[in-house]
Amino acid sequence: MRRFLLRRLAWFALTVWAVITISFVLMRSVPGGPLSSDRTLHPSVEAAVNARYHLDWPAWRQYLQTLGPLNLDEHGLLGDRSAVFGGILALDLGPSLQHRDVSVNEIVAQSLPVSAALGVTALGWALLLGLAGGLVSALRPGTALDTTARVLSTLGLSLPNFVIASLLVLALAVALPIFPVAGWGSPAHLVLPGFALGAPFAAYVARLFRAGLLETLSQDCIRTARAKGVPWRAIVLRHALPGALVPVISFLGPAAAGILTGSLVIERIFTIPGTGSHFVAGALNRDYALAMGVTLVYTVAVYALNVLVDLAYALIDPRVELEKDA
Amino acid sequence: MSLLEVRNLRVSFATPRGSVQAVESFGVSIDAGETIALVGESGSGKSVSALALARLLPTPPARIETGEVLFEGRDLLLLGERELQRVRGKELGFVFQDPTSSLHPLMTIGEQLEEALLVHERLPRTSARQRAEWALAEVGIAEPKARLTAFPHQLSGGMRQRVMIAMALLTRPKLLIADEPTTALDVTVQASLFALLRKVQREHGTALLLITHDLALVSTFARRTLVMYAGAVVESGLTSELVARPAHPYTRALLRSVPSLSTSLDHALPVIPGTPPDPAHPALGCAFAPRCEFALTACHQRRPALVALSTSASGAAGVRVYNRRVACTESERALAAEVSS
Amino acid sequence: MLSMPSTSGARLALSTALLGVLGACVVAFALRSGRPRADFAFTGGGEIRSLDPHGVTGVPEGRVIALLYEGLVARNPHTLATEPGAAESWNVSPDGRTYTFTLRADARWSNGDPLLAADFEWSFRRMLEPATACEYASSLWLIEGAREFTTGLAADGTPRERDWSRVGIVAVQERTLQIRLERPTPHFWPLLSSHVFAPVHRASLEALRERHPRDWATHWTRPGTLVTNGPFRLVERRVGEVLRFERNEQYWDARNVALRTVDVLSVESWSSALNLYLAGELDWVDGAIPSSLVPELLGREDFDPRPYLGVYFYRVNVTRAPLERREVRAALATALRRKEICELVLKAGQQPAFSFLPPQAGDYRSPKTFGESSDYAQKLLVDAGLTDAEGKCDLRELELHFNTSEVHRDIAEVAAEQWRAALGLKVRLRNQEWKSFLDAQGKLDYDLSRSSWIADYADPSSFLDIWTTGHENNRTGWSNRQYDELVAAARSERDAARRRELYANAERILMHELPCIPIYHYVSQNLVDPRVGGFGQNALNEQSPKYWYWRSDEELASVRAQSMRRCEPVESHGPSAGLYPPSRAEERR
Amino acid sequence: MSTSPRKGEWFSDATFERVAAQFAVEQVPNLWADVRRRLAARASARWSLRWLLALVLASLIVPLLPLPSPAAMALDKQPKPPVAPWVEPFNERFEPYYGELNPLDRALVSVRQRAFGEKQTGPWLGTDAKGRDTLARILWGSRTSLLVALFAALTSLTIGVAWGAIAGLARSRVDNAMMRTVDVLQSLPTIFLVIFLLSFLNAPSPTGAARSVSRETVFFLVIGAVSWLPMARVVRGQVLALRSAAFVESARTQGASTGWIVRAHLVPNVLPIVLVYLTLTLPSVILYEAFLSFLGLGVEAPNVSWGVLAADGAEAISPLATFWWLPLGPALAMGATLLALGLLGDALRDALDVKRSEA
Repeated sequence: MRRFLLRRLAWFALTVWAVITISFVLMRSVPGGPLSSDRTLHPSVEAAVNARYHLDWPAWRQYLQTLGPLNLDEHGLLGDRSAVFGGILALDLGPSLQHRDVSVNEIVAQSLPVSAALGVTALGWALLLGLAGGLVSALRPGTALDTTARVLSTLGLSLPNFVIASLLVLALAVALPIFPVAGWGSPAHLVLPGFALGAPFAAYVARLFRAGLLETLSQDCIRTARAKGVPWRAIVLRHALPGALVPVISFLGPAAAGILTGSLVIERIFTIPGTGSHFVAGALNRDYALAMGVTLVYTVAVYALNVLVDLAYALIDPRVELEKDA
Repeated sequence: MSLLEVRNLRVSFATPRGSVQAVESFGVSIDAGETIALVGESGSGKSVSALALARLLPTPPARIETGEVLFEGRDLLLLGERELQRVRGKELGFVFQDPTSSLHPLMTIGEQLEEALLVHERLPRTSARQRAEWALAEVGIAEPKARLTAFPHQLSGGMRQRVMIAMALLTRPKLLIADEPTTALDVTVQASLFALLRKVQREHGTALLLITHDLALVSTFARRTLVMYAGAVVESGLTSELVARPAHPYTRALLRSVPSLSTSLDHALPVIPGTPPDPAHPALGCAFAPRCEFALTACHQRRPALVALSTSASGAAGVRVYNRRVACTESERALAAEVSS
Repeated sequence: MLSMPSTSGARLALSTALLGVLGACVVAFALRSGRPRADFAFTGGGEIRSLDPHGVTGVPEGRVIALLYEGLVARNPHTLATEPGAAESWNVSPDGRTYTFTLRADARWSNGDPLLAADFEWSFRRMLEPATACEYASSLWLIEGAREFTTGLAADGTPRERDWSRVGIVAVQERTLQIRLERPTPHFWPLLSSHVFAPVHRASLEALRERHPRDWATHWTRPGTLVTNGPFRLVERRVGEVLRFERNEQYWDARNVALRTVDVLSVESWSSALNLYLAGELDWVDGAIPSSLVPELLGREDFDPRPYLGVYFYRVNVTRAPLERREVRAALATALRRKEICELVLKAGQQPAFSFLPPQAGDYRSPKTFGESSDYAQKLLVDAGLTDAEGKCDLRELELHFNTSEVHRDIAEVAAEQWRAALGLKVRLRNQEWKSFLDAQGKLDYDLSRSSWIADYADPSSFLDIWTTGHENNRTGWSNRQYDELVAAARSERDAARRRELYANAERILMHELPCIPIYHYVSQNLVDPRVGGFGQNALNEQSPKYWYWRSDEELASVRAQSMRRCEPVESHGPSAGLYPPSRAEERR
Repeated sequence: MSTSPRKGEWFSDATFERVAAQFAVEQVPNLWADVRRRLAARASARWSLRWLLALVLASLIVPLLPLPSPAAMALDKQPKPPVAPWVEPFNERFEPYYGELNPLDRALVSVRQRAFGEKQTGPWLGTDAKGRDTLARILWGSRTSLLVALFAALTSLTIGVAWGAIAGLARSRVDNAMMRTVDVLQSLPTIFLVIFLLSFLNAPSPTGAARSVSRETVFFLVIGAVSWLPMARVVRGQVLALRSAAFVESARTQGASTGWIVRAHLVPNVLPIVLVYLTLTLPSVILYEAFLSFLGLGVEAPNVSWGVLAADGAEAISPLATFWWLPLGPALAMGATLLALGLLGDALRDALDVKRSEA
């Protein structure tokens, strides 16, 4: 277990480093900079802003600065400028270049819980609907119920989530004012966006769970359980469920990535102050620090979830040995 | 009254290519404490019949078309699912072919053992655990207590099958159905398992339906034997008689193809020519006819019924026949010829 | 450490339960920010850039700055006339260059510190320091010595040491501030009242800079730390969500401020903003209402588009063939059918633009310039030898850049179609995201590029200065010596009529040369609850939040009765009893 | 399922693991005839195929159809709600403005003009805010969506399959390096790659005149660039499994050359899973196009795509006025196509699922 985690950590560090490097290179090679605005700055002012955010440094130095808590100042490399930001290794992502008076750390700290809550709700919806749908159709395969559940789940995968979201708003917030149209602050604010975000994943979960359950139920050990006279309900719950959940669990990694990306659309439609909007804003505004910050959050979140997924495998399946490498 | 009386069991499977007759007609009668072997090639319908009589086949695609399965006088085919559950595992134990896939990979041995007790006898968990431990000790597993928390993949194949046997016997069933319990195991383990089976069977007075394709193994083990071919019982009788004087050409061929240690390697092993019939395209006549050296024209046109060999016919040759049945038009003549020769 | 249950089912159940609890905790944690609705809530779009008045440029930021800060003078939201702010009186020297302001004795910072002339002097100095990187610093350069202070260059371009004593901003007494301009400048007043001239609290900023030398900037604008002098003070900030303000009781005119709390919501999608407004979550939406919905809104009393001091135009890159030829630019300008764009695409009453300046630029009237005629446009090209007699256009395909936005795309599609129909010209549309778009525009990497110009104040200089040679916002490569001279002359001309004439001549040149093709003049698109009183309807769409209040039912009824507009009444989401400032409330009692 | 999940994979993609698990690693004689028969036996598969074929055909010949031009505007009093085909089957207001067309389409349009003249279908699905016919736009927009899908399919099939196969066949060090690359690329938020590629590759050329790559091309490249990653994983997994499979081992011991093994064993065994995975990739790519369009990063006007139409339609949903036909059309087109792909994928998977169908 410890070796597994250490090994994962090493790979994780390497991935993060690669992601940082690629993001750094990408961000700086696109046209336009964080300072371009519709009012062009006077050169002297522009130079001062560049200096403040170290945009006047050569790229390698900016890169090192982004990476680590290298206080170039202390090594006399900096001259008289005092404002050096911490760097990623010091867990200081620096100030946002777009929102001048908030640090990226603050933005992440404020928006991540929101996105996490939205993601949790979406996953909750996805699992609730998906598992229920999958269960229903797997226990009655070939029936009308099964067909209905399958068509519904395929449909859920067939519409862009912003269309689903808009329709939901129109139906359940405007025509029938049950839920708030947008905004953030109460559990009611979570229902519609969570559903819109979770719907495609619910569809996916339903399909995976159905297939997993059907396959598990066709296994020999289920026959053994039946031969033992175990009631059907107990067979499904105790014997089939853990195995059938494996594909669903392994889907949670990609689902989390999808939810993180998908949330930027949902967050915009429902005006939810999550990280989603910063994804695009960071890249579009050339807010190098913010873009780097949200990329890292994304990478870490997806990575962590995948580690959790693997731990979950081990939890469910005693045959999985985490130490072994494929 | 016999413990289990199966009559005229017919099972078909729905496939994309239409319905396939897996079991043509199966019947058996087992007395309490008796051991009966069910032999036949792979695909002859042995396992399907055994599963069908306890309604363990997935339906669909399987469908039990006709038949009666009287277990202690009750027809299992007519029972509700709940009543059936009370019979399965309690009165009727199963040992399956492949212990690796038949044990739940994600549950501990203890959990799987206790389950039957919890379900059928509503024991408290601790005493169920105790019983499970005893059961493991009984089937010869060392350190039973430690094994209870092990997972199936941590045990060897032989041990797993012992666990299966322990599991099947835990509730003291009246009948144990063992479906090729040793196929996946090596020879020494096979022998010890059979010894184990015999031991527990004697101790508990359990009837045993042993499904196998290995005639040699059962010859010393089962008092009576049923031979199946292409979904139908083609011959039944006392094992000793059946082995000594097989009536059905198929039984004969089967016996002949058993290699013995004395068989010289120079001789080619006698094999049954041809291939088993395709259940999707059943023949009109006797299913074995295409492979039968004695086949007559009539054999290809009419399916012979399983009939008792008349005492008189064989009695003429001075042989005592005990409830001997065979499904072959030619068998009587052929048997008589053999006996008289 | 918990001991693991042995059965996988139990482990599964336990971990599911744990995950469920964890999820619930996350949700609860994220939702803890729930707050009661403010007295007034509005949005100007997405998250604002900064709360530092010297670090922002945009209109939404300006609205927030107006809540927090007050400059020396203010502008009346109804008339745009200059009125006292932190300074209660002032006088101007006869040569029109020296302004002396007397600050109120009761002007205070939100932490109770007195607001002194030195605060203003220090704030202006901060703006001019290059290290502050104030994007508006150049607008202060009309003050004596200011340009030199920022750039470190003397008038002749030689480097010169920065010396604050040479800048014409002096706190002569504790409450007396003197500002000396380079030359008399009529638009100093409107400029002075804009948010850039807001003061910043020196003591708190310097203390924070001491404490957090590296990231003081992210600390000093936090609620509880930020010290301001406006009618409201910041109490909560959640990035991407909301800025919560409370009435600043230290404000000298707090008795006349009605609203106790104000929320500025960050809403990126306009359709969401509209939904929030219709649901009563927002009281004022100011922004790009989707044009397909404009007709639905036009009849309502809460939507009253007014002329707005801004122009929407296409920049023409005059350094590229064939656009270096005036005939081509003129053909492009005259071939457009602006009325169609305004009435059928925009729909909110925008006015076709045949001049760069909107009609409301103070006393200034734009000269008659060009008209619309596709025949004439065609003739221009034929005369220039660019189109043959059969009307086959020899011009290469042109590229029209616009930044990602529904309405820009709509207009560009229509314009391209009109040019094709009138001139047989192929125009390819290029949608770019904002920064690439700006980059291309700044590098003159375009043929035609969508632009708009919103004035800071109602004066021709605000519009015409940008077209002088080398101006940062020229960005077309266009340069005209005569134009430069006219603008320079107008800048220092003190006679108003003569000045207007100089600007008119300059605009005439601009509209003859057409480095920019004006399309339409903006209208403000405020969607504001009918109950809101004190709401400014002016050409700059400028608001003074201190004047906002909620009308009671009676007042609302009487306002409706007096209104000349025929429109359908809209249900108000505001308090039916109204919300009046303490002073009025006493009066009413 | 019975196999334990693979470790050492960083980002295990559930989809492909599921799919991969459902394929018995064994050779099936005459697989394709069987598959065809099974597909044909399934009504949903038949209808899905019909719909997809009809759509491809329609998008190919759309310039020939008597539709209004998708670019011709009529700005007055728009948007207009749909008029039933039986109320206004045709009108004579055709305006031959199509914006930019390639020579082939131009030729097709001129054929259409000769054949139908001024005649065009009525606004059966209504018009948008600029008076453009929704039906025509959906049909023309299908070209973009299908092209996007085609590009993604091509990159998946070339880069993805090649990458996965090479990684699967190569020695572990090469394999590791290749798969770690995929991991890193997958852990980058794709939206960054998209914005980067769009603004970098699409940077204006200095001359302004002829640009070698159009935005559409860039757009297709971008989508292609991010869509091959999962495919590489799938193929690698399958190749790895096959490499150690008994029949490949036995072929190897019989002295079969690598080339022969690849041809005779790998290709026929990898192909089914690739096909099935393709039916999973295409819908997600079409949805991704919609997602980018929603963010304003989609194709450029006057070109249309389903994503652009759906985003515009979603934007048109408002409590003030619901122009319901604007979201409905593209949503239906998209829903039907994705549904068809999904059902086809299901059918294909079942048809290729040897274990289950032989039971």
